[in-house]
Formats: sequence, C-alpha cells, structure tokens
Amino acid sequence: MADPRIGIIDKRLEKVKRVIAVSSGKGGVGKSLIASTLALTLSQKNRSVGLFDVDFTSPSTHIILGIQNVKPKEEKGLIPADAHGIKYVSIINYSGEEALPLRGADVSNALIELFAITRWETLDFLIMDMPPGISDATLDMIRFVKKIEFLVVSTPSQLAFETVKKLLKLLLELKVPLVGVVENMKMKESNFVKTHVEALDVPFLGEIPFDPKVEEAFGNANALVNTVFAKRLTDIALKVFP
Amino acid sequence: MADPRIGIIDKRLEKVKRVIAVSSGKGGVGKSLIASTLALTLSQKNRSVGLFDVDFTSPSTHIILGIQNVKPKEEKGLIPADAHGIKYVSIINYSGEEALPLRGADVSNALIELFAITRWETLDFLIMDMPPGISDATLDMIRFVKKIEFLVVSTPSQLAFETVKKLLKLLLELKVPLVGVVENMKMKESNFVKTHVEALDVPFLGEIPFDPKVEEAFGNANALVNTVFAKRLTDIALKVFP
Amino acid sequence: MHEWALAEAIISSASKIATQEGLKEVIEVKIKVGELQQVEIDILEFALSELKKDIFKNAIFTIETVKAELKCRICGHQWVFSKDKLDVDSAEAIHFVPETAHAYIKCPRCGSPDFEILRGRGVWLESIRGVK
Amino acid sequence: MHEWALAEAIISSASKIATQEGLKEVIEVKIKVGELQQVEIDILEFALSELKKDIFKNAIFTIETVKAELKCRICGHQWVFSKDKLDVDSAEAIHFVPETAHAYIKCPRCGSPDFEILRGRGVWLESIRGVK
Ligand SMILES: Nc1ncnc2c1ncn2[C@@H]1O[C@H](COP(=O)(O)OP(=O)(O)O)[C@@H](O)[C@H]1O
Ligand SMILES: Nc1ncnc2c1ncn2[C@@H]1O[C@H](COP(=O)(O)OP(=O)(O)O)[C@@H](O)[C@H]1O
Ligand SMILES: [Mg+2]
Ligand SMILES: [Mg+2]
Ligand SMILES: [Mg+2]
Ligand SMILES: [Mg+2]
Ligand code: NI
Ligand code: NI
Ligand SMILES: [Zn+2]
Ligand SMILES: [Zn+2]
Repeated sequence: MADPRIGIIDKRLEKVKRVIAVSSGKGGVGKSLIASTLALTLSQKNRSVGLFDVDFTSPSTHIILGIQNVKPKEEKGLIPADAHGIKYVSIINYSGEEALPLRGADVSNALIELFAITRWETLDFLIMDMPPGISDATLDMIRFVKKIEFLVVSTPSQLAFETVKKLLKLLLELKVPLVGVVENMKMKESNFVKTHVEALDVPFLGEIPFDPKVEEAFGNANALVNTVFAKRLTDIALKVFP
Repeated sequence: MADPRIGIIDKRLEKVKRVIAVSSGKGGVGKSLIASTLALTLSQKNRSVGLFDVDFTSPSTHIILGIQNVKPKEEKGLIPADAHGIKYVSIINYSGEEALPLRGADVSNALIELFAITRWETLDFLIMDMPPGISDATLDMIRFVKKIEFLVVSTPSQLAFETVKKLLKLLLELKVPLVGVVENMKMKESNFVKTHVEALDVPFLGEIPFDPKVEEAFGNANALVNTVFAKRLTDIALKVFP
Repeated sequence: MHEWALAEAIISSASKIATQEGLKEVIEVKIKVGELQQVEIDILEFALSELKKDIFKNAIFTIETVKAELKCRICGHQWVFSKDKLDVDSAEAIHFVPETAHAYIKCPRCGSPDFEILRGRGVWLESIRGVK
Repeated sequence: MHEWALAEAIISSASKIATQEGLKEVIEVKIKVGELQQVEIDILEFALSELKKDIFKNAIFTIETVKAELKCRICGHQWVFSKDKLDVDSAEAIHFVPETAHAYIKCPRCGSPDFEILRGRGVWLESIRGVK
C-alpha cells in the first residue's frame, strides 16, 4: 500500500533552513573536499551545520575531517554524531572497512531509510556530499527533498565540464534551485568554465586553486581550515552564504 | 519467462581474447584517459582493439580521442564504428548533447542491451571504460562477462586508495581476475599505494606522472600518443600485455 | 530505539491515506515488518500506542513479521536470512540501514554479495480499515 | 536491422530452455515485443524464420506487441508512449538503447525524465510449447 518512510522525510528536515547538495556528475572534482571543508568553515563562522555523506559506495568525508570513534546516537531515531561542531551522518559507521557494493535501487533505499530515521536538529545548513554520476542519488534528492539546492563543482577540464553541463541543463530544466558552480583545482588561467556557466545563466561562484598541501591536512581539522584551499573556499562561502 | 539478451552475451564476445575493465570505484582518477590511451597505443602496436565506453551518464572517451561523426553500423546487429583503427562503441551516439539521467537499473538494462546486439569482431583486447562507484555496471560486468579482467586505477591520494582498496577486496573475494593496479597522476615520490597493493598480493603495474600537457592533446590522437602520459602508459602496457 | 522514528513514519503515512479515503475513524492498520532489519516489535508497538491519537485513538495496529528472503543474482540461489549467522556489529548495521547487508552477507552457495532482497526488508504499510 | 541480433538471442535462449525442459521438438514460441523499442516485427519474423532449425524447424513464433507504459516517479502520472512525438534521431536512439528514452522523453505532466518503464521495453521470451 505505501512505504511509510517517504512521507516523513520533509518532517525530518523541517528544522533545517537550507539543504545543499554538493554535486557534479563527474567524479574526482573535489565534491567531498568541498562539502567537508564548507561544513567545517561555516560551522566555525557560527552557523549550525550538518554534513551527510551520501556517497555510500565510497564515503570520504570521515577521512578528510578525521572523524573517528563518533557514532550517531539512537534516541527515537538516529541523532547525528557531533564532530568538530558539525552534526554528522555517514554510512561509514555501518559499513566500516568492508566494500559495500550497492546497486542503484539499494542506494535509493538506503538514502530513504537514513532520511526517514535521522532527526536533524535546527540547522542553518545541511551539506550533502553526493556521489558522482547522474543517477539514483541525484534523482532521489530532487524527488524527496523539497528544499534541496545544488552547489555544482567542476574542474577546468573539458571532461569534467562536459558532464557538469549536462547536470546543469537537467537541473535548469527541472527548475531545481542552483546555488551555482565552483571551479576547483585551477592550475592556470582560463575562462572556459566561467564563460560557459554564465552563458547558461547560472551563477559562477569562484575559483579554487590546486593546493598541493591540502592532502597533508587530511584528518586534522585545524590544519585543514588553514590551507590555501580552505581559505579560498571560505571567501566564496562567505560571499555566497552571507 | 526469460530475458533472451543475457544468454547471448558470451557469444557476442566469443572472438574477443581479453576483456579489460578499466575501473576504480573512485571517480576522476584517470580511468577514461587510461582506457582511451591504452586502446590507442595497443592498436598502434598492431593489436586489434575495441573500446566500449560504459560510463553512460558521463561518457568521455569520444572527447579524449576526438571521435566525431562516426557511428556504429547496423548489420544484423550493431557493428562497432572504426576510430583511429579502434573498434568503438559509446552511448554518446545515441544520447548526444542531452543529459542522460539513468538509475542503476537503467544502466544495467542499457549495458545488457548493448552487449546483446553488438557484434565485436576478432579482437586481442576489448577495453571497457567503467563508471565510478561500486554499483550496477561493475556488478554486471562480473555477472555477465565470463572473461572479464579488471585493471584498477588509483591516484596517490588516500581518498582514492580507500575506495580502490574496497574494490580490490571485493574482486579478490569473488576471484575475479585482476590485471593489477596503475597509480596515476603521481606528483611526488611515495610508496603508499604500491605498498598497500602489494600487501594484498595484487600486481602493482607502475606509476604515471601527472602530465600538465595531456589535456591540450585531447581530441588529437597523434598528439595524445606523444604525451609523457601516453609514453609512460605504453611502457606499462607493453610490460603487462607483452 | 529508532523504532520510534519508524512508528512516526507509519502514523504520518497512515494519516495521509486516511484523509485521502475520507475516514473519520481508523479501526485497524496492518503493518508488515521485515526480519532483515530486526525491528523490535515490542518497541514499535509501544511507540505506536503512544503516538496514536485523533482518528487513530481506537485503532488496532496489527504487525506481521515477514521472513527475509534473499536471491543471488549470480547463481540464482535463494535463501532465508538468519540473524544467528551475524555478529553484533553487522546485525546493528543492518538494523539501521538494511542495505549494508551487502557488506556482511554473502550468497551461501557462491559467495557473491550481489543478491536481491526479495522480501522481508524494512517496514511496510499494508492496509487501513476505518469508518467514513 | 539489429532485429537479427535479437532474433539470435531469442533462438539461443529458447534452445537453452527447450533443452532444460527436455523438449524434442518445439511447437510454439511466444515472444513479447515492447513498443518503446520499435522493433520491426516483419524483420524480426523474417530473421526468426531464417534462423530456426533443428528442434525449431516446425516451430511457430508468435509475436505480441506490448504498448509501452511509462510512470513518472515524481508526480505519479502514467502514460502510454507514442513514437509520433519523437523526432527521427531520438526514435533511432531509443530503438538501439531504450534507456536513452530518459534523454528524450519527459513526463507530460511535470516534465521529469525520472520515470519508470512499467512495460513495453525490449524483447521478452514469454513461453515455449513443445513435445518431449
Ligand atoms: N583544490 C584542490 N587542490 C588539491 N587537491 C585537491 C583539490 N580539490 C580536490 N583535491 C584532491 O582531488 C581528489 C578528489 O577530491 P574529492 O573531494 O575526493 O573529489 P570527489 O568527491 O568529487 O570525488 C582528492 O585526492 C583531493 O584531495
Ligand atoms: N596523468 C595525468 N596527468 C594529468 N592529468 C590527468 C592525468 N590522468 C588524468 N588526468 C585528468 O584528470 C581528470 C580525470 O580523468 P578521467 O580520465 O576523466 O578520470 P575518470 O574517468 O576516472 O573519471 C581529467 O581532467 C584528465 O584530463
Ligand atoms: Mg566524493
Ligand atoms: Mg571516466
Ligand atoms: Mg539489494
Ligand atoms: Mg527507467
Ligand atoms: Ni533501533
Ligand atoms: Ni534496428
Ligand atoms: Zn550465489
Ligand atoms: Zn511527472
């Protein structure tokens, strides 16, 4: 007759002001790094922030932020863990070191389950770290999360932007709110991405340079916020989310 | 009663000696660039080679190799196009500029369809460019293609290797043949990936440096084979596929 | 104890359907609970009894447990899930996110994690009976 | 003309089933063909008649066309596919890979490409009748 989980999702997100899906279509463009650092930096600027790692077959945010030994609590549902002041949920607490091969239908089901049982408290931002591809997770986010907004990440590469362009077209067509596009891992000057993004009437949010030091900061939140990467991202974040 | 397509897949690959899935779990590690360049370089060394772009929601190989205006022919099935001497099939011939949002079940169905109708001729190698994630495409390759072998790509990054490790564990557990692991986009010395790969008893095939010029060569097969990237990949390929 | 969250979802979903069907009072709500997720029936029942009000005040919630049947996509083998074969942590993971089963359960015949959950996953609203 | 490849797949699949069931001669093979893929029935029939031999020599291949029904996952709208609304290239793409429908067809009510193909996709072996 009915899957009771679906109807409750809106209620679970009731106290969250903005839900931001950090997405791309393309893999390896820095979605996880941007989602994690954005959550951290907004939280340090006194916003209340949640981070939900939705890349179930390859979760990364716990590595970037060095989140270990914290677990959601069970209390009439799942209460997100607290990590560096961020409310945090990742499937890593349940899949651990094991490979978790999930077909699209499983991704969809796991996503609905976690949304249905997680009690997000009052938050200014819930940041979602999305998997690559334009598939179940992206489609379900559009389908189930009424207040979703997409923050799209590209690199300067043609290969990345080709997919990003398709994702943008889809979001525009479906009138899904778009925060805009961040161009990450910039190594030399070029207007390729900016020009094409603006031609689609989508906000171009700014560039982040390739930062050879960022990886050394993984696992250490204090070091991470002090990287060139984090500083540029913070500039963008404060402009975009004043 | 039965889906007639599935039983014919083996027959369609009957004349193909080796089927190599270039895979990773992680996105953006260079799967598409390696798959495309590997196909090109093996073909130039007089091997008969096919290239099948299986990243349906973000196909890239046609951009890397500059394949335009060639199309599979219809003749009692689909006859792969000929591009730079490579037998080539990509969904781009059918999806074009449009976004192709596919759920996992659709990816699976499209994969089965293309396998069932494509007549690969006698080939030494059929290279498959896989999507990121450990999901439908990976699971179906294991399920339907008896002679599949995985060539796994990582970068030096912890984030990439974390997912690669999970994929390797899965393949080892399922006894799926593994050609080995290539470490791509190397920027500085480190033994992190090599050590961990060898600890799993998986062949470490070699390193490919980050090549800032490779992107300029996209679309031009002659320029591409002359990049530092292609030369290092060719060294590895000749060693691994003598 | 996330049974409480599931109970809320059931009541909320049942309310919507009752409204659609123009019910003034609900007499019975039938629920199916899959064994894979090992929902604690007692707690679910308690939560439902605490949460029911308004048109649900006198409603009876009937809970049926459904065996979890899994089918391997590789070899076709079909089997019934038994939690006794799982350690505590894996069972807990599956309790929260049944799909993590693909990390902990393998086909007993061929060892593949590529299986389908035919039935017995999660919580399902089966039917609602009431007075218009 | 990739109908030929589908015909081969049908014969090959039917053979396997006939062997499993111990059939010495096949009398009838029922096939369903979905409209979404716009398989040319004439060509499929011709290919089947050219390819049939051995235990299939006297078999009749009955082909039933199934209307393609699509259902939107966003708004729930259900509709029947009509190829008249497609341009030639899109129709050709869907002919080869029915899933490319998600690039060319949108829900007529809400515009979403996130729809399910309920039926009428591809070629399906329905039943085999024969003599043991
Ligand atoms: N601005 C940057 N400078 C240097 N390295 C970066 C930058 N952004 C991302 N990376 C690196 O690129 C790789 C991919 O980033 P990741 O966040 O995992 O991407 P995605 O989530 O899109 O797959 C990681 O190794 C990460 O450390
Ligand atoms: N060795 C390399 N040197 C420089 N750039 C590379 C190298 N390998 C890959 N790239 C670039 O990295 C990005 C991701 O590569 P791609 O082949 O698309 O990865 P995937 O298919 O794994 O997503 C592309 O922009 C590509 O040009
Ligand atoms: Mg990521
Ligand atoms: Mg790729
Ligand atoms: Mg499953
Ligand atoms: Mg579909
Ligand atoms: Ni619980
Ligand atoms: Ni045809
Ligand atoms: Zn099995
Ligand atoms: Zn619709």
